[in-house]
Amino acid sequence: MMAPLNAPLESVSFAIVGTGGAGAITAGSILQEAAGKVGWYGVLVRSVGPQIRGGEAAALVRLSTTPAECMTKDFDILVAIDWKNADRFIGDMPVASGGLVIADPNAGPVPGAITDAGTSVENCELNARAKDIPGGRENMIAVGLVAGLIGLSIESLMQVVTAKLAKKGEAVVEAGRKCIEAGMAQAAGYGQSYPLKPVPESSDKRWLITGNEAVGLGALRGGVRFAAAYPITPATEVLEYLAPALASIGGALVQAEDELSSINMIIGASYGGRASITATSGPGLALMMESLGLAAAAEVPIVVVDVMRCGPSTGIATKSEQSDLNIAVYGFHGDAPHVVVAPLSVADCLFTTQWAVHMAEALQTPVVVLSDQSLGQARVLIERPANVAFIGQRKIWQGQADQSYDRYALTADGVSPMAIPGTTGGQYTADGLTHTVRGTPSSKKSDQKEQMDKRRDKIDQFAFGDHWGAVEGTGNTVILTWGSMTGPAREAVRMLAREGRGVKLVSLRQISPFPVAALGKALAGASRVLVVEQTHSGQFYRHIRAHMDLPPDTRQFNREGPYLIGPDEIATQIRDWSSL
Amino acid sequence: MMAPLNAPLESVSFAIVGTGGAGAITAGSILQEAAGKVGWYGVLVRSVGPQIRGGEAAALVRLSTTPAECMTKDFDILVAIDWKNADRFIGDMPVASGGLVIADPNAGPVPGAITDAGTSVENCELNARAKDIPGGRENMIAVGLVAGLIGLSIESLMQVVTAKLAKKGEAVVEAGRKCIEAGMAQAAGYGQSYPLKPVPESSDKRWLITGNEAVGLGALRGGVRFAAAYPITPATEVLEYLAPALASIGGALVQAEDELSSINMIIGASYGGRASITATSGPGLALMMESLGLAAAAEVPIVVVDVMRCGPSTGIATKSEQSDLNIAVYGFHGDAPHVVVAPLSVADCLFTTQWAVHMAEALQTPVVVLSDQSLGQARVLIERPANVAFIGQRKIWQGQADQSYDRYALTADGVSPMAIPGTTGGQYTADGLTHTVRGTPSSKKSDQKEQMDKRRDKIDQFAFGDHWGAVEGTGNTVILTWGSMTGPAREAVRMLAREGRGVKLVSLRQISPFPVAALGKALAGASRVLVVEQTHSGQFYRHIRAHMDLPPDTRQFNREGPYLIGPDEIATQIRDWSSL
Amino acid sequence: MNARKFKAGDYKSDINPIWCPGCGDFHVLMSITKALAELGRRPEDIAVVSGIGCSSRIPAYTNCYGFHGVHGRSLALAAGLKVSRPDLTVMVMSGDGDGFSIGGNHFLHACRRNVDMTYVVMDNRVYGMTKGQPSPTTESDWDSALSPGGTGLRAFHPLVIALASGANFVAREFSGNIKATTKTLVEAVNHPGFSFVEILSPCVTFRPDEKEWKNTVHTAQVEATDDPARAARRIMTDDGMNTGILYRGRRKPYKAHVSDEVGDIAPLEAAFEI
Amino acid sequence: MNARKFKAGDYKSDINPIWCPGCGDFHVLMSITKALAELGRRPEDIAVVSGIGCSSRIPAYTNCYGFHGVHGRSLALAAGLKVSRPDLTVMVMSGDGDGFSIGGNHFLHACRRNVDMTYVVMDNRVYGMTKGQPSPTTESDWDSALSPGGTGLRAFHPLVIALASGANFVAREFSGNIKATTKTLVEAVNHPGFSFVEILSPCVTFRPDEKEWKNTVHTAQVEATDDPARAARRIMTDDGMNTGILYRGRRKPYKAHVSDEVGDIAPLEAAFEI
Ligand SMILES: Cc1ncc(C[n+]2csc(CCOP(=O)(O)OP(=O)(O)O)c2C)c(N)n1
Ligand SMILES: Cc1ncc(C[n+]2csc(CCOP(=O)(O)OP(=O)(O)O)c2C)c(N)n1
Ligand code: SF4
Ligand code: SF4
Ligand SMILES: [Mg+2]
Ligand SMILES: [Mg+2]
Repeated sequence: MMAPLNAPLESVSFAIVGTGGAGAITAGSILQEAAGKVGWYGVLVRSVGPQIRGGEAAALVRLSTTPAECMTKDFDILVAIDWKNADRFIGDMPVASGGLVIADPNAGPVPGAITDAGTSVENCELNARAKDIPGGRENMIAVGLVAGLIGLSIESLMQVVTAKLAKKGEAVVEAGRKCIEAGMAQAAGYGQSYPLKPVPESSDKRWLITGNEAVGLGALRGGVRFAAAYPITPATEVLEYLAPALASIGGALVQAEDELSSINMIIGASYGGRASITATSGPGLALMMESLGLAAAAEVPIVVVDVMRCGPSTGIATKSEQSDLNIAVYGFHGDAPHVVVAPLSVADCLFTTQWAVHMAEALQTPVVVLSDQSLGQARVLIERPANVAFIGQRKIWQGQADQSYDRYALTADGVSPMAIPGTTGGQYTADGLTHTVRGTPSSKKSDQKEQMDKRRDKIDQFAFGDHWGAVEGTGNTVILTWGSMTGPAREAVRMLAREGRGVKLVSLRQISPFPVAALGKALAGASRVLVVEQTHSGQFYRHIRAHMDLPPDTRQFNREGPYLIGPDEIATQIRDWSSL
Repeated sequence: MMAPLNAPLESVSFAIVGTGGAGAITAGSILQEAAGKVGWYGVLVRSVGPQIRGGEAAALVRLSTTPAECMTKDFDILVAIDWKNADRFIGDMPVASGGLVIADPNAGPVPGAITDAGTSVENCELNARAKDIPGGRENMIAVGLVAGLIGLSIESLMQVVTAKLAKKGEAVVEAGRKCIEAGMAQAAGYGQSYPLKPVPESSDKRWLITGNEAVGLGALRGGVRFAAAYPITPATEVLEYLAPALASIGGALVQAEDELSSINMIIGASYGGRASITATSGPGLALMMESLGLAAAAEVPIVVVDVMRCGPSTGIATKSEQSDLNIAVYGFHGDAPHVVVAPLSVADCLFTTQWAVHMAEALQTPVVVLSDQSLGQARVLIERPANVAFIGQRKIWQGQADQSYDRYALTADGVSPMAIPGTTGGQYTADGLTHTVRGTPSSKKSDQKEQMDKRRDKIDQFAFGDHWGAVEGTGNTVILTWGSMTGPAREAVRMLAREGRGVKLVSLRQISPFPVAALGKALAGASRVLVVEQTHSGQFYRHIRAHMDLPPDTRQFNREGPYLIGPDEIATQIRDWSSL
Repeated sequence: MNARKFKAGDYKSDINPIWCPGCGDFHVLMSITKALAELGRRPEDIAVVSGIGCSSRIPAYTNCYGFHGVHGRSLALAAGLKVSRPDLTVMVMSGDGDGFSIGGNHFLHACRRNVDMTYVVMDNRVYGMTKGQPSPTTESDWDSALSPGGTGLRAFHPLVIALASGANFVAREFSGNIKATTKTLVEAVNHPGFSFVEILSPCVTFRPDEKEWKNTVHTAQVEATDDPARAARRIMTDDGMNTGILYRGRRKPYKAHVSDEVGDIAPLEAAFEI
Repeated sequence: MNARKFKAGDYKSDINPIWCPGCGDFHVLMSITKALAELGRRPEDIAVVSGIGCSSRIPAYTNCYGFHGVHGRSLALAAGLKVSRPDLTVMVMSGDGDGFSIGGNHFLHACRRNVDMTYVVMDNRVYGMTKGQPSPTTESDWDSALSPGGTGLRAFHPLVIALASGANFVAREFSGNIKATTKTLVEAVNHPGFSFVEILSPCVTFRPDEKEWKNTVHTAQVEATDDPARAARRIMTDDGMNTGILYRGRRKPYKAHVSDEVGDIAPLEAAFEI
């Protein structure tokens, strides 16, 4: 993995660490945005301690010449503004053999945990250098250090810094420039550098977006006009994005008193004809389950985004897991057919959410989107996501005076035309009780059967197309995964390919209804399947088993959070297996 | 199935129908209780319309010479006090070919739906007969009619009637006797009778108990001292039973404002050292899921009884289904190991609940008991349930002054000694966040892993013994079912045995953790498996598949409510299969 | 749009209520349909939202759009509906269990949020649907299977809580007084913001004692005030049987609402460009 | 049992709070431990129950038994604990989001139920833990990402709701006034039934303006009353910065409780015999 010194790289990773308030994350953000200006791709992940403020904070950044959304196992460069509380998260950011640690010699010794391997250590008196410059700040020195090492131009950086600091006055901008230059100068003197390969200029501007923002924008593209909100980490940013965004297009977000309220608010708004959404995390989703069942039974389209975090219970709010698969698919009382989908990357949060809105509206059913903290709070440099034709469209009942209206009429595709309040002759009562085609409560055997069949069939018959998942590569050995684990699995497949091991990646976006036929086709001829997921109990594995047989030679690789399963770990599983 | 006239029967079924208020259910109850006095067994099920009061009502009773807890497919005798609204539920109670319908000729014509098959119809002017007797009531005439037809003595009936009506005065009791005698006299004149075989006298008194009461008593036997309640059909009777019962033994039931409160109340009480329980149905269980996860993560023993009804959403509150299997097993966010069990019969509600309390306490984990309406609201005649040794016993931390206390210490069996408030030196904070052995919130990888492993292992390693389920009969063809469907399946096996078809019954009481080894053993050698369950989607079938392979020749027989799957339907499945 | 002339019958559906003969809710249904006729909005422009309970069955008995949701959440559902469809008249119908027990939090916050809708609670001081358990408004000594000898709890005071939380219109009526109830409902709907009307509606089956209510209710002797503190004091000291409009507030209704014009999302997309 | 003599330090654990430097909650923790020392009960006979939020982290910072439950449900959990363990002193600690937003219904019903325990809400008029969204007590014009320009909603009035729902002791304090807060907490715990103490506790990070509170709070100039209507009127008209004990009620605490003696279930079994 170690690149020869000074040879241009395809990908570089660095971490900037410091006490909360030291500006490590700002530094990382500036570097990422500037990288986007010169056409690079990349991802930024924040790592913060449990303290609300003043705890440790780190920006973990990977930049690359081709789209990349997941971190590498270790870092080429680590800049420590200080080492306070560093022990708490230093395990998070191993420095690669051949990597470089830069620290302020006055901020105490470099922790032993880091200096082990073949890493070099360089000194930089960040604090003193910053003090040399009127208005100077350590984190801007760090920006310069990294920029120097990876070959990022001062112009690109100054574009970003100027935009960010302009309103603080020219002096502040100038101080920034001086700090960056000082850092660059210092970096030039080190024995190592990690230059990232330049990419050809392009007229397309990069987008800089987080997964949570992408969910929000996907919702808007899909036609969402109403949202209800109850804050919860790590989903709050979806709601905070949507609040002003919806207002700007003539929609609204309402802050609810709790999740019981927010889910019912969106059911009400959707009943009124507006495509509606909410976002939450595990504990909030649990509170929504009863009313999600109402939406299923009363056939009200809604989308609920669950940005998953470590469970069970309150768990670890700021870290990722995929362990809400079970509740999203099976957490309803009674049989309540619905749809569950999961974005395959940060950028895919947009597509998947838009698709979810489309399906909710088309099927008049609740759709759960399983994003997670690793997608939601990561910020990526991507190309503008393509427009897709999915715009939530309901089968609407157009009042006909001579015709009586059956809200839950049995139709060929199971979807019944829905009357929107205000439509003459369409009056009906939506009901969570077992009901007749008209909506009247019933305890008749035939009504229960017909309506349950209908609700199942409309979903089973839906044309999910090839959005059910992604298939990449070829080989008899298959890595089978879903949602956010697609990124690391894809990297693993690339790593293995470089070693001459052809491995196929099959990754599911459609979690429920389970895409039995499509997956069966994708797995045809597979002799070995490794099922990869970030859960403790293997929820995804059991979910697959419940619906289809896997080849006898199937293995599970699953692990709880808080550490993300990395590409190297997945690759190791395959290597170990192959060498048997 | 048709018994020769007048030959003593092993089992007889009858229905008494009438408008709510006509006393059909009282009549059925009197007959059942009197049957218990002469040593018969039997079950009574009430069927009522959607109206709160004044709607149609019917008592469906089956009496037999050996224990029987489930209805037969059709009825030998149907007595109609009147026919109001009868069309709404007449499909519920087909009269057997060879059966007898008795109706008041002045109450209108016998509905066509009934008189089809080889049924006879007899007239009885119930209303006029009752009017002949001062203080007479039609439903008591009906008691006499049935008693005469099945051979139940006036003495046994009068014991019951006297106890019931004594406080209303002797005249009322006498009127009752006269009505019964009039009914008996009338019945003597019919061309048919359905005498139930007498059983030898025994000194053991029968118990008359519903499933919901049996749950309550099982809880008390298991050591429960605290309950919290929010009413919901069909679970309310569990709570209404427990309220005075707990008070009488120095415990308490608190009525909560909602299910979010009731679940947390029992978590609090259990944290305080008292074995605690609540009962609810699907919608309430959905609301409890978040806090059930808390109990799992914070390792607080609690028992939640879910008396299942037809779903999804509000569904049909008064009818049965087994469709909360999914939410009970998989409805948690994050990975939250816990236990799910299901009683196999009305009487078994007692054992299973007691066992549940025992396991909750021993494992410091939530246990969900999946009863359902068909068990909870049925009333049976049984022998006194045997005492079992299960009395909730926690591993308690006995304060030791020189020792610091780790609430979540890692132990060999995964169960950590629990300090009860008041114990010196045992102070700790129970937490739903990922925590250290001490209970302190942590986001460390090792803490998340250790505590999750521990919570899984303590349950996986538990000695469930042979309470995991029941195996009856032999054969390569297996009916595999769970919970309340055991009764109908058992009847089906008996029917098939009479036809010379040997079928084995395997029935699961332990739903989660899934008893892979035990079930594997029970299924060894099975070539055909019919999986039977009262759900629309086949939740039980998928749950099995998720955990183990079934023989290739496996079929599903599942159906939603409101009609219970009957023994005959199950038998038909097997017959059809065999004749292929 | 309001050219049609309406009668109460235009707001009634042909579905037979499951209610017990004599249940107070029949009267409430009559008052509701009469009030709607008087308001003169087309049935299709009205939405009636409810939870679960005998009382909550009411939407399907009207000829309006209806939503019979889950237990206790009607106010939240209705808020979402009204905010996104400000053109509709939204009525929320609930019971004392649905509204004040499981639904208590939404009650507090609906009063505070002050969305322009009308909340009618059919208070029979019992859980009727589940066959007779004490509700928050039940007298502390009312004996029942679940609370033998009574709960011992102080009865919940809906009107005071409504005032303290910011409801903009507060009234109490008795189901048997159809004329007065109709009038109050009309005013409640017309009053901007969140209007709350408690209707004492006897449960003849589980609270036969409530048949007496027709003799004990009496009309409030004073005019409605616009001072919440004064209204609260008055209500806290009355006998709970005082009917009429007790408070008319002047708070501005909740402002956000969704319009039919869809804005352009291009500027939102551009914001992600660097 | 109370022979030991206690200092505040006996009630403090060695766990480092995650709170921001300067957070008002540090002061609340000090007042709590001082009050407990003054009450003189052994730490092991006290249980501190909370939900989720910065404020709700407090149990583990004490040396008492603690329960850090889920968001909004602390009062219910504590009621179960106290009813079944009447020998314990039960304190419930919450935040304005935890207690008044998601937990609002339990607040209403805890006041009504009047179980003998003490409820302390650390009110900073913001959701601190989730980084700065408006809570029910937030001023209507407070700008935030989730509610740009403010919610436009009337702030929730916890003390009035407590009174209207039946709390038996109602007080307001400021976290910075450690002596007064300690004294009030001692009285709250000693008062029978459900005691409610709102402590204004600044969130220096998301509400830096609240650092000013130390200058704006002032001690109530009148004695606590036992008339809820009077107390309500007074509180509704004060400026929200008035501290001290405002109401001392005389309602009898909730009665049911579990005893250590286990009764015989034989009679219960016999009841099923026919
Ligand atoms: C989540 C949930 N819990 C409990 C129930 C059971 N339930 C149905 S109606 C009801 C109480 C109804 O009381 P109220 O609102 O006063 O209506 P009423 O029947 O008296 O008109 C309850 C507890 C339910 N349907 N859902
Ligand atoms: C069911 C659920 N919803 C949302 C959250 C997220 N959450 C955690 S703390 C909090 C608000 C805390 O506010 P407050 O009670 O005022 O405490 P503070 O942090 O201000 O002290 C929220 C919304 C959660 N943990 N659980
Ligand atoms: S039970 Fe009571 S509230 Fe329900 S319909 Fe009958 S009388 Fe009305
Ligand atoms: S965010 Fe606010 S409430 Fe939370 S610890 Fe910091 S200052 Fe205190
Ligand atoms: Mg009621
Ligand atoms: Mg707060």
